[in-house]
Amino acid sequence: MRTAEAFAKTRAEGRAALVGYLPAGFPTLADSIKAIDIMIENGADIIEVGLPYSDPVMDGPAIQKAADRALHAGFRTSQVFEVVEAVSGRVPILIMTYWNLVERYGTGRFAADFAAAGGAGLITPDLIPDEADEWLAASDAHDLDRVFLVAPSSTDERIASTVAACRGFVYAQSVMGVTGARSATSTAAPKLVERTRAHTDLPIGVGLGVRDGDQAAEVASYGDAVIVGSAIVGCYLETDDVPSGHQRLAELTTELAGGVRR
Amino acid sequence: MRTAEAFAKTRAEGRAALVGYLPAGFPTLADSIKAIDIMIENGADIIEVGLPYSDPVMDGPAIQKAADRALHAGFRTSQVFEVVEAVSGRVPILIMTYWNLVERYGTGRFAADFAAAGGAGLITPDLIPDEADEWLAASDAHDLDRVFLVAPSSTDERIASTVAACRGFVYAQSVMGVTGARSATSTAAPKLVERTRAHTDLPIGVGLGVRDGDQAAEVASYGDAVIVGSAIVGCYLETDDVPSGHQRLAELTTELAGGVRR
Amino acid sequence: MPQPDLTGHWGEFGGRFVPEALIAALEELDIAHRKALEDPEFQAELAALGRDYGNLPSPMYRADRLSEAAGVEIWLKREDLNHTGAHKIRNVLGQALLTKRMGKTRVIAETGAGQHGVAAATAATYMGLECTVYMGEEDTRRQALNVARMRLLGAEVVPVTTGSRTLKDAMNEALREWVASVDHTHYLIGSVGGPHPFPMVVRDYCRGIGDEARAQLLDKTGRLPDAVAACVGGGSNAMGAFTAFLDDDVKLYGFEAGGDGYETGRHAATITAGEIGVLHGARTYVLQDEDGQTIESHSISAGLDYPGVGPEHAHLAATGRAAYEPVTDAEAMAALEKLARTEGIICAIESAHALAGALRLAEDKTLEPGSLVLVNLSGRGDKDMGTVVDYFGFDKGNDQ
Amino acid sequence: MPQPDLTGHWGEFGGRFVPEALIAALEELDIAHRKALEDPEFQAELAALGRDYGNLPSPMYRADRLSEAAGVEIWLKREDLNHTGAHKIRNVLGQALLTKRMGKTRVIAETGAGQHGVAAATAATYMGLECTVYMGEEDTRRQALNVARMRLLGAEVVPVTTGSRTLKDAMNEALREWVASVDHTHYLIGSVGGPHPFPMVVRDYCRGIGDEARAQLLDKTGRLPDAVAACVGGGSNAMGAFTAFLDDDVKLYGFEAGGDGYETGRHAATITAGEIGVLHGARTYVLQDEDGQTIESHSISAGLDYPGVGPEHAHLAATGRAAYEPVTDAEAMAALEKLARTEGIICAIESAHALAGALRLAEDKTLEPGSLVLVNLSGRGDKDMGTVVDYFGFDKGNDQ
Ligand SMILES: Cc1ncc(COP(=O)(O)O)c(C=O)c1O
Ligand SMILES: Cc1ncc(COP(=O)(O)O)c(C=O)c1O
Repeated sequence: MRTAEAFAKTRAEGRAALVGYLPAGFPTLADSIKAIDIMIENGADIIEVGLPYSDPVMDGPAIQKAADRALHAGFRTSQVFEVVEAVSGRVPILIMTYWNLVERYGTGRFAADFAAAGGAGLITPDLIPDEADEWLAASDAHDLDRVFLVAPSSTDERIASTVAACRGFVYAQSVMGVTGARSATSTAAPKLVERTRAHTDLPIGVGLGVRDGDQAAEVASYGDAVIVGSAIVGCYLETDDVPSGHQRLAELTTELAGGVRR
Repeated sequence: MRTAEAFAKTRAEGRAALVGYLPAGFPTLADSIKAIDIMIENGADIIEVGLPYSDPVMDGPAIQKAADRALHAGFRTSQVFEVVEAVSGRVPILIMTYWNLVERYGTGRFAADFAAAGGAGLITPDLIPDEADEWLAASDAHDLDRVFLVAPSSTDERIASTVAACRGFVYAQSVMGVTGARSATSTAAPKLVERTRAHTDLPIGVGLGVRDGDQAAEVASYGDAVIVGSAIVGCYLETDDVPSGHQRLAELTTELAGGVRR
Repeated sequence: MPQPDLTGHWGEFGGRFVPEALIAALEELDIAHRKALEDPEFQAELAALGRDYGNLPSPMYRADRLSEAAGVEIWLKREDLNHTGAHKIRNVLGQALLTKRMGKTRVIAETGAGQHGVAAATAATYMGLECTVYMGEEDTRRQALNVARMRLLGAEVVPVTTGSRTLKDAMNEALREWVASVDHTHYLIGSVGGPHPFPMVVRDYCRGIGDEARAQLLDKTGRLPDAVAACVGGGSNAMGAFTAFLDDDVKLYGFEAGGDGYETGRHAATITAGEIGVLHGARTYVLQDEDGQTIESHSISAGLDYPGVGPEHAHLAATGRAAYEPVTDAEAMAALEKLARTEGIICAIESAHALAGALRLAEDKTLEPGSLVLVNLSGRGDKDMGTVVDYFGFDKGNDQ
Repeated sequence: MPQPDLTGHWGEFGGRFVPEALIAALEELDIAHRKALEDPEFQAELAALGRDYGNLPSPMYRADRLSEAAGVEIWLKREDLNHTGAHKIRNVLGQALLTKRMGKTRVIAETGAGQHGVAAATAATYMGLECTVYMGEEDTRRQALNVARMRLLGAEVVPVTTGSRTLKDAMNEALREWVASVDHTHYLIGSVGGPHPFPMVVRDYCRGIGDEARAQLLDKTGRLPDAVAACVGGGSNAMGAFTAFLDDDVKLYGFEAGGDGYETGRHAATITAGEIGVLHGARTYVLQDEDGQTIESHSISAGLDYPGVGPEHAHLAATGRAAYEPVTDAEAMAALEKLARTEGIICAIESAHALAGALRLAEDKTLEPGSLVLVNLSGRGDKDMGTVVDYFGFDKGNDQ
């Protein structure tokens, strides 16, 4: 499914979309598929599949640990497509990835395999449009969405040029900090969203260390999508018992889905 | 007894004198007296009583160790006079001492107490006549012998001025090295003695790491006195059993006394 | 001065592969740096600082005994005599002064063995800046004395417990932390890596090595060297040594850490054995597996033990302007010993790689006999004596 | 240049209290040294060596932050930046060159913590001389890294197992060994102690410290300092700093190691607490008991941990030309930390005594506010980091 379809639906419902993030291969390959299914079943509108990387400079401790575990268990890039293929169809599946893994796989080949698996697009935390010529071409060739980031420190000029390169939605990194960093009531986030809207009609997703329904509701009041990662990963980090992790994830997703619907 | 008397006797006997060295307070205060008695009884013509010092730069390992032991047992400078007093009368008793101990005791006071105890004179390994004004005066005042050293490296000029300051005998440090250093057949020693004789009629004592009768006999062939230290100290270093040390010392002295009489 | 293009590329290398959140700070830094370069007052202040505090220029020394044995004329650029004991003082003084100019009050730094951390803490203290140093937890244990040094200098040392807990993870952590503090904090990076403009900034502050050496050699010998040799970890001392000679007919050699040997896979020979990729914000050569996951590097020299390399080096290698070769642990330690025994200089193990490489070039006649070789002695060996003791077994009894 | 009399006495101090066997060598040394002093070729060679190899002259550095806190103007003579990290390189280069001039092929040296041993081994290697270093067995254990340094430099290190197995015993052993090898061996003594002419020789090679400082201060400030401060172990760096100012209206301060405190008896404050005696060949102040047996000294600083002192210092003290005061371990360590935190310089613990003393003079207003104080920073602190870690507890967890 294309990202735009999901947003068309949530816009029609007059609410924000819930975006759930999980690294492929975590807690295991099979269970990452299972977990994504759980998120979809419990109200996630869009899925971000993380591609575990050895040097994730945008991620906080929770996601670092999850990626580390997947890599230690032998996770390979090609397996991300198995995950995508297994979960695609119902909601848009995007991959969140550090750039070296794509470049190494071959940007064109990656785009082709990803598209073939039913993927919707890439979120690229360490790739700015200025460096993205190859990806712009490959994503056009394979009709994939490309989600670049904007940040509170971005100039209006940069916001304009970044959103111009985006397709699907825009990722507003609304806290100056890594994933999982939390700021109870952010004034930066709504402001960034507002500044970004001045330059685009694309939906704007906001990641802000959201952990519960209330926070999801708050973010949903100004963002088009509420992106949740560390809290989801946390369901499996605090326990070795995967089924109970699945249980917690189902509950969390339900709560978050309620939040974006308030 | 005066040193000159001892040499008068040995010269009359046509032989060299045997000079035995032991640090006061080693192996114990009482036993150092006993050991000196043993040496005198077994043929030593002159006794050198060592005054243990913390930094004996002229001494090799054996004598260092002996002095160390005496100091660790609490040896005090004033006790050297007890030893001298206890053993004096039969043969000349000289003290071999590093200069700081004398200066610290008071050069005049040292000379007075030493003379009162019946001592004959001082051997001063780290005092050259150039630095000895106070000692020259004190030794004159108390009629004590003063034995300075000459060495293979001394110029004729220095030998001349050194022997001129000596009284009793001259100490020929015939090996360039510390006490106990041995050189099987020294050509330096006879040469130094010969060079020294050109400047003095005083007897010339030779220290050369002598350990047995043969070596004593060899040194006696050109020196007026055979000075033995490390070998004597060794009698007590190799055993904790002092009586057996005394026994060895008696045997060693007898052998050495035989050597100078060959 | 050879510059990257306006977006920080040397050919296909360099660039900015970082979160958008950092772009503004990188732009600010780029502009501030370019302006500072052209500001005579800033340059004068930096020069005075280098002279009075850093002990610059470092001496240029003809190593006669070493030369005689090698059959080439070896000149050593004595960066080991700089304040804090390595070329690194150049970089940190420049960046710290720039930090003040930008109105920031704090610096953060990554460090492996602690050399850059100590240098950064030194410059920060001197300039009255707060300083936090990120250091792999593993490294804080191995290099406890450098941790103590940084603390003594008033810096906060944060042990990094993620990933392999070594330099590359410390760098990740510094980048993460920078995102959160970028408004008042400068990331005082330790080598010519990272996103644009860092490779340029660090090079510009280190290039005094080569500029001084060029002038000193001309003054002392009336000629330029035939070759310049430097070790390459991130590549700051090598870029510092090379830059002045880029337009000359002078061969440039970068020696990478060959570890146990290139063929064993246990090494840090990034250009020799790595492949093009993106690491820590720049496209460059990277030691990586088939998937692009970073591979841990290995070297007896902590300062060279890094799986990436500055992008300008990647460019010089790709264009053939400079040659990069691995030098094994064993070769480096032999050169370190040789230098100690011939010239009475105990250099850093990093620097011994440069010397070992130069000696090899002389021995295999890559350099004609009589050639004049400039070897950058990037640092002193005090920090390495523990490794030296272990390596040579100097703790095993009293005999040599 | 103030000279001792012809037999090496400064007033009642100095002289030659050594076995006659050494007198010839001391005479030879005396003559060779005096001739070398007047030989422009020798002087030129030594100057070139100092410049190209030793990194001399050392910089003169105004410590602004420190000065501001202290209320006096503190200038640091940066001997910590010399090759091998201390003023000691001056002495060893001079004596090693003199050794060659005398046609000798080998040097021996005593060392405590190993600093002089490393310097001596360095100079010997450089000059192609054999080198044997005597070091108390206790010290070889405590300072294993310096033992490794000496061995790396090709020197033989002989652990001394007599007496207290520390510096004074190493010195005894060196003197003993010298008697046996004096024809081809020079005793490269480490400080301004020992029999004449050593105190003069070592002073003459170290006096560059003060000569340079005097010229540098005149150049930079147009005036002489009000006071000069140096630490005093044997006294070489202090004599080196003082000599140029002896005839000036400049106060001279020598700071001795006060250890746990003068009153505890655990210290190395030889001039303050010692009495006149003879040790290691010279009449001087000595820490000694009632009988004249040498007392073991105590200091956190290995380089100051010596129960004697150079005779010229004894003379300067007795005549009142210089003042000598003890500085405790605690005062020195506080000054070391202060210097690190204000100026980003980690100095040797020895040198921290000089700084602590100067700061005290400023604090108690012995020096008028605004006075110009020259502090000789005799060495760098790399060698002391183990002690620093223990002292400040930097190994106890991660917080400061
Ligand atoms: C003395 C020395 N040389 C070289 C290096 C390597 O760094 P670079 O390649 O950036 O010069 C280091 C790093 O710690 C170092 O300490
Ligand atoms: C740095 C430093 N300063 C001072 C000293 C003390 O020696 P002196 O009093 O001879 O200068 C030493 C001795 O090791 C030293 O290493």
